[in-house]
Amino acid sequence: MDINFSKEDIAFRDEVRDWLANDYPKHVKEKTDSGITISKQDLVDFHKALSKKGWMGYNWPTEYGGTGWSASKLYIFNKELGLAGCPPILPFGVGMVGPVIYTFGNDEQKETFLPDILNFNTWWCQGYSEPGSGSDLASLKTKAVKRNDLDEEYYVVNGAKTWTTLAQNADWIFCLVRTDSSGIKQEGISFLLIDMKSPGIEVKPIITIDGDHEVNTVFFSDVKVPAKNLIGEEGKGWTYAKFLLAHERFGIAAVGSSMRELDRLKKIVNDIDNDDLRKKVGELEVSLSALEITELRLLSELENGGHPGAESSILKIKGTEMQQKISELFVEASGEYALMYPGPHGYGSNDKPAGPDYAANGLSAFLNLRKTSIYGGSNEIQKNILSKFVLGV
Amino acid sequence: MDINFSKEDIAFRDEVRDWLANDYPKHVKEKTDSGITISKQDLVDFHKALSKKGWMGYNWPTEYGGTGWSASKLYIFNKELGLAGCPPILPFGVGMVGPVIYTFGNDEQKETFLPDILNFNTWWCQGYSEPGSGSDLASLKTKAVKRNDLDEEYYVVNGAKTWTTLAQNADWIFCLVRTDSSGIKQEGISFLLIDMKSPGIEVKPIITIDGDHEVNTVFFSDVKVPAKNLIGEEGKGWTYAKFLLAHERFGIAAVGSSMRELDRLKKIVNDIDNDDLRKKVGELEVSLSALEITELRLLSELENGGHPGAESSILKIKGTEMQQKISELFVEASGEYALMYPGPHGYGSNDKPAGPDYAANGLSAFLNLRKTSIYGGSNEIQKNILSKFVLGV
Amino acid sequence: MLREQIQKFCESEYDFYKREDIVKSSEDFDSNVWKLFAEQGWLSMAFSEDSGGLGFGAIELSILFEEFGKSLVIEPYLATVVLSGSLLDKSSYPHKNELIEQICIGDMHISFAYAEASNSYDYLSVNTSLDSKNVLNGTKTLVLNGGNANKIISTCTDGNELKIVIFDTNTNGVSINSFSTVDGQSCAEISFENVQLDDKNIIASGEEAIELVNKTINLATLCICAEAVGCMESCYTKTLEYTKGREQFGQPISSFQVLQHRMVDMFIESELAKSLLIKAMLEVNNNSEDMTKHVSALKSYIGKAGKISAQDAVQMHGGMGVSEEMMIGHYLKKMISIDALFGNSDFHLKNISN
Amino acid sequence: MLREQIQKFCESEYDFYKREDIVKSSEDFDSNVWKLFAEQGWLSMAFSEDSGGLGFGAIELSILFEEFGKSLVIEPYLATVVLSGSLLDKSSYPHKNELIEQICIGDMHISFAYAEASNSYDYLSVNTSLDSKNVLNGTKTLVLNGGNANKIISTCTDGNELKIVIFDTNTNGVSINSFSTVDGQSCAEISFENVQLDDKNIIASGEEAIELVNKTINLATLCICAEAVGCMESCYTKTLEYTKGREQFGQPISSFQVLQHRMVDMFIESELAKSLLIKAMLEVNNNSEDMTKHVSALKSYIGKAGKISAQDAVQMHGGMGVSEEMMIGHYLKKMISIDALFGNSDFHLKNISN
Repeated sequence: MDINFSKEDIAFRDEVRDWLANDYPKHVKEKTDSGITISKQDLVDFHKALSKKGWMGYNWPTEYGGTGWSASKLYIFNKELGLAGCPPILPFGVGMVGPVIYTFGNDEQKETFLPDILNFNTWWCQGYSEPGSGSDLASLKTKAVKRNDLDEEYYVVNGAKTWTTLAQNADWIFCLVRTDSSGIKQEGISFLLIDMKSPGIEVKPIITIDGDHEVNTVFFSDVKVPAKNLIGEEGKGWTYAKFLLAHERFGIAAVGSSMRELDRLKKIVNDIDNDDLRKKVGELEVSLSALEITELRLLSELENGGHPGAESSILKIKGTEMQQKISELFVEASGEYALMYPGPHGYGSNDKPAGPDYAANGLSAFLNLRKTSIYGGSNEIQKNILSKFVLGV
Repeated sequence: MDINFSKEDIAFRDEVRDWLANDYPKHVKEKTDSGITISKQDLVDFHKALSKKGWMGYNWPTEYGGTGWSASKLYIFNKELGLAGCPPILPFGVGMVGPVIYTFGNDEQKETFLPDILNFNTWWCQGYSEPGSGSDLASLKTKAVKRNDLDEEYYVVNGAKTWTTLAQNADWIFCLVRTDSSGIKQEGISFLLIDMKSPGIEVKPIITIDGDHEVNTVFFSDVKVPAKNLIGEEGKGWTYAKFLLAHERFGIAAVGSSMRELDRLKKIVNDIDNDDLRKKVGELEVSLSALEITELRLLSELENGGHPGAESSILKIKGTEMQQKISELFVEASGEYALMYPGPHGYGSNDKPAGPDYAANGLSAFLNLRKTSIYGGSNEIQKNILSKFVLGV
Repeated sequence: MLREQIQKFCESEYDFYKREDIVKSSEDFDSNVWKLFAEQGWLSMAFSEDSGGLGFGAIELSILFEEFGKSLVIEPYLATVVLSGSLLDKSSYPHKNELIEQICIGDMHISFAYAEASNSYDYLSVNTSLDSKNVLNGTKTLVLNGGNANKIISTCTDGNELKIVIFDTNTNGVSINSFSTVDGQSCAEISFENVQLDDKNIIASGEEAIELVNKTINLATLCICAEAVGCMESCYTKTLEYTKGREQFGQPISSFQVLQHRMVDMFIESELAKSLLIKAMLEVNNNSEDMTKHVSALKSYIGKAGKISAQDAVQMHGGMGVSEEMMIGHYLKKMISIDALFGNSDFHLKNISN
Repeated sequence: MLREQIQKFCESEYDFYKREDIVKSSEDFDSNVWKLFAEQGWLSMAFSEDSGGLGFGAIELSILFEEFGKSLVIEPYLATVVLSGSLLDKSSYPHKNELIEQICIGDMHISFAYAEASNSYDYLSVNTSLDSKNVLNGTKTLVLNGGNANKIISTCTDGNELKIVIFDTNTNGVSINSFSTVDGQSCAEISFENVQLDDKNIIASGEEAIELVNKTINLATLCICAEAVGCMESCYTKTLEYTKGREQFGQPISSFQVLQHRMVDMFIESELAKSLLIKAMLEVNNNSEDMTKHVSALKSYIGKAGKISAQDAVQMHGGMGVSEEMMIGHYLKKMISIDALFGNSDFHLKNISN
């Protein structure tokens, strides 16, 4: 069992810290440090800075322009970015559709899409969930019918995708669509790449309980999608989707950012000198340490050629619980000021209320983070997965 | 909603307190007050004292020699006995088999058995669970085959009953036995009364984790039971069993005794001046108050002709959780002394260890009370019942 | 009967869409709805008959708020009627009847400024000062509905003893900064800069003032606890309804045992909270010695159980639970605001443990 | 490799029935088993090579105790080897090597008397006194395996500084009262009445004594935490096995989703506890500055999670869970004893929170 880092890893960690100190865009850092919501442009600047350093393909093999990092480097990279308060790297392009394209796509697709992902020239979003499908992904109903007009092969897509994060900013969406309804539901699903500028696409905001607009429903009405945008084979979309879900383990425990938040919280709690809260913070510190080492143990298994597989559900469950609990303690530490809530973008500088700065941010995080135990396979679904694969029942 | 008591109820409460002060056997009181385990004879003396006062039939109608008390009087009676630290009234005779006999038995059975129950001349035990049946009561396998010899009708009983409380003291056992295996499992069950002195009965102790001998397995090998000991009709035993379970709501929340224990605990915790424990005690006080009022609300519904039914599962779940949590805090309050455990009967007077008196008793209670969330329909089964009858799913 | 009346009103006049319209409008509440409250007698019911009210007490207020909790009513009943109105009603202030009359007919809003930035739930530690010439200086925070009030009732100190004063919000030197609250209401930070009052602005001093603050906060705490109990019941019933209708993997999700037991827990917690409410409202109604203790027990319980219940409700509603357009997430926000008001769960637990 | 060796031993030489035989016998442990421990090298492995040991450290001890936890080994390894042996090993006591040698070959039991009735986990506050003529007076409590010890190591004070002394249990003025512990071991209350010692009975004084107590208790705490982690894993695996085999209502009870999720929780908690153990044992092994903090984190975690895990295991075993004849209830008793030793969960949480 080796949960300690090698010299090479330590050197890499220092390189990441160096980048964070010098090349992580200052204007983004200033905003995240003072709890101000960042703009679309800020996000773009952050990702472009990563591209410039060559780190955008953090999880890709070198042959496609990725870093080819080991699991421990990936871990360090994610933890350090979290500790520095960076926004999470948007997973939809580089984390999700990219690996699907370089694994299952054809050469033309690789050339068309991969460089733009690495350079963050295209903003991707994800078309998996549908209104009514929830955790039962395979029950999806969005239909793609193949047509052949004047030698042009294309699909006509009709239906709707929902809980689509930042679809309002996206250039492209990758979608699971139904190309066949005759067999069992997992069969007949295909994986399509769709240009968000296509006629017939409508993006409708969903405002979440924190008051923010982050997710959307995307409606498709007779949207024409060139047949060359199909990944792999028709009817095999479910296989690619499962590959994607299994591949996307990066940063799931959010240890770095939770450490940063817990550290901020601890300072606040020491200032207000409240024993009840101090005890709760202590419990979270212990749990976070347990979570971190558990992630390292899984990494170590990975690096030694093991396949921890379902155990990463532990990271999902405990990582999201940790984020939620920390935010809940911020709310408790706000005392009476948890009453005031201006929405996710703060009061603005001219209109600052009395009470601690962290009150509004804490509440915003608390409300926003409720979703983390629901999406990406709800924590109940994760426990079902563990029941099946770990308990064997 | 009336959760307050009438003048008549208050007068009754005073009468109970009066009895407790003057007629509750002193030697029993002394032992329970100082946490010394009581003997079989002590239990007999306690029940006989109740009989003498005419309170043994606390839950019976007056026509069979019972008190005919209202639900609120029953509640007061139970609470006051609990507050005074009385041993629980043994339910197997008066609470369980008694009502089955006066409701479904014939006149001869009523005459034979009821007076002895009221006077505590017979000690009953319960033959429901079987090794392997657990909460799935209806799967029972103990067989009773009817025979007819020389004009004598009798059953031959073979099988085993388990978790039989104090069978080692019992004169009689009431049993669910299988008289027919052809239909669905609930059918073909009959209700038999069996003399524990019958040849072929063997009582084997089960020692529980507190080290005590309270429960047993009772084995039946070709035990001859006169056919006149069958209650009601053959094959209707399941109906009587369900009646019994629904009827036995008395004292299920154990509010009085939990109050007494929590009060003792509170004094200890104040003495050792521990904030963590003080907070936990405070939470239990609030929960116990909530439980008490919930029981009163259900009583009030009963008295107004309602049928709370499944809601009494709340009392079972929360009442047992409360008992367990209180005992757990006694253990925590014992600190390092929770390490020592002499068994359920204490160290004896000549051999007293250092450390607080409550350490050994607390641990004994903690270990002993684990069973309360398992027996009488485990708390999981209670939640299934609530799912079915309250949620309607 | 009162309960049925409120339920009927909320069903016909105050469904979730109506509520959302009010929240999204530029006003903090709907003055037409407020007029309807007046017509139903709800604005006057809590005041003594001597003051021109219907003479009902803590029990009726609890029922009202329990139903308000179910429908997430955002009208400023707590601020105007419970906090300010009851304080006046219980006081010996000679001008109280005319003020109460105006509250009863729905023509006046009064806010009670009891909190300051540093007093952390100890509302008797007051820095706002009233000097010997009746000049008021200080800053009050989290004044419920302060931005909409015609008058302010404020605690202050003359350096010697607690005083309670009342005055128009448009008095010189009063500045009001209004903010939205997490549950869709509003509160204000209000500062007083050399506000000149005179003796007839003083409602109470010394012991009377202390008792008025304590009793008023205690009654208001009971009311929001009742609101929380209503929220908890609705979280349970709405989740049950949702899970019965929502299909996943070919069956309603209510058929999953894990969700069933979690809903059973919600049901049990809701019933236990109701029991504590009943106890506390009877004690307050009887003005019993222990009433503060029973209200603290209730507040500590619902602060924790209510938040868990609302969080579970959100979780079991899945994506729908975090959508602003669904009612369910708003119960969670309500529970946050209730826990924050008048001392949170840990604070009240300490109250009864010490 | 060590782990496999221990597992193999426990399987072949120390199953539950063997353990029960020892518990029920008149002896507190089985001297034949103890001899086997010596033969395996387990009694010597933790001591430095200079003292005649194998020079292993906290990591190997943790592995040993984790496996002891799974099999609920009741031999007095903690008392004799970890508490007394390591203390001697780390000390500058000139006679230590002969004592350690005797421990290694299994011929000697020594108990460490660190606790007194009133010191509540503060083992540096000592009332037992050693006067200027080396006369010892006082009472020690909860001395692990004290009834079976050939020698006692005891803390005491000369009124000025902490001292650690060692002497034979049959010295005049020593009286020992032995009691059974909840996990089937034994401990003693020992009183010293004018016990005459001399200078060669003194192991350490002042700073050295303080450091020896702290390090010894810290190492022992790590060991019982490892034991708890072993218990937790066994609670999980045994419950899984039981629920798969136990049929109710025509199906194995492992098919009920509520039980599945609860076992998943047990699995997760067991893994998280294991992670904290790995961290703590590495820190202790490196003698790092933060090692006490990491051990406290671990102790606070397993105290709570371990008890919950064992309680859930008992509950899911139903009636079998509370039967003395089944192993599962004994894990709960073990967890109780572990939480009680060296400061419970709340105590250690405070340690790291302040």
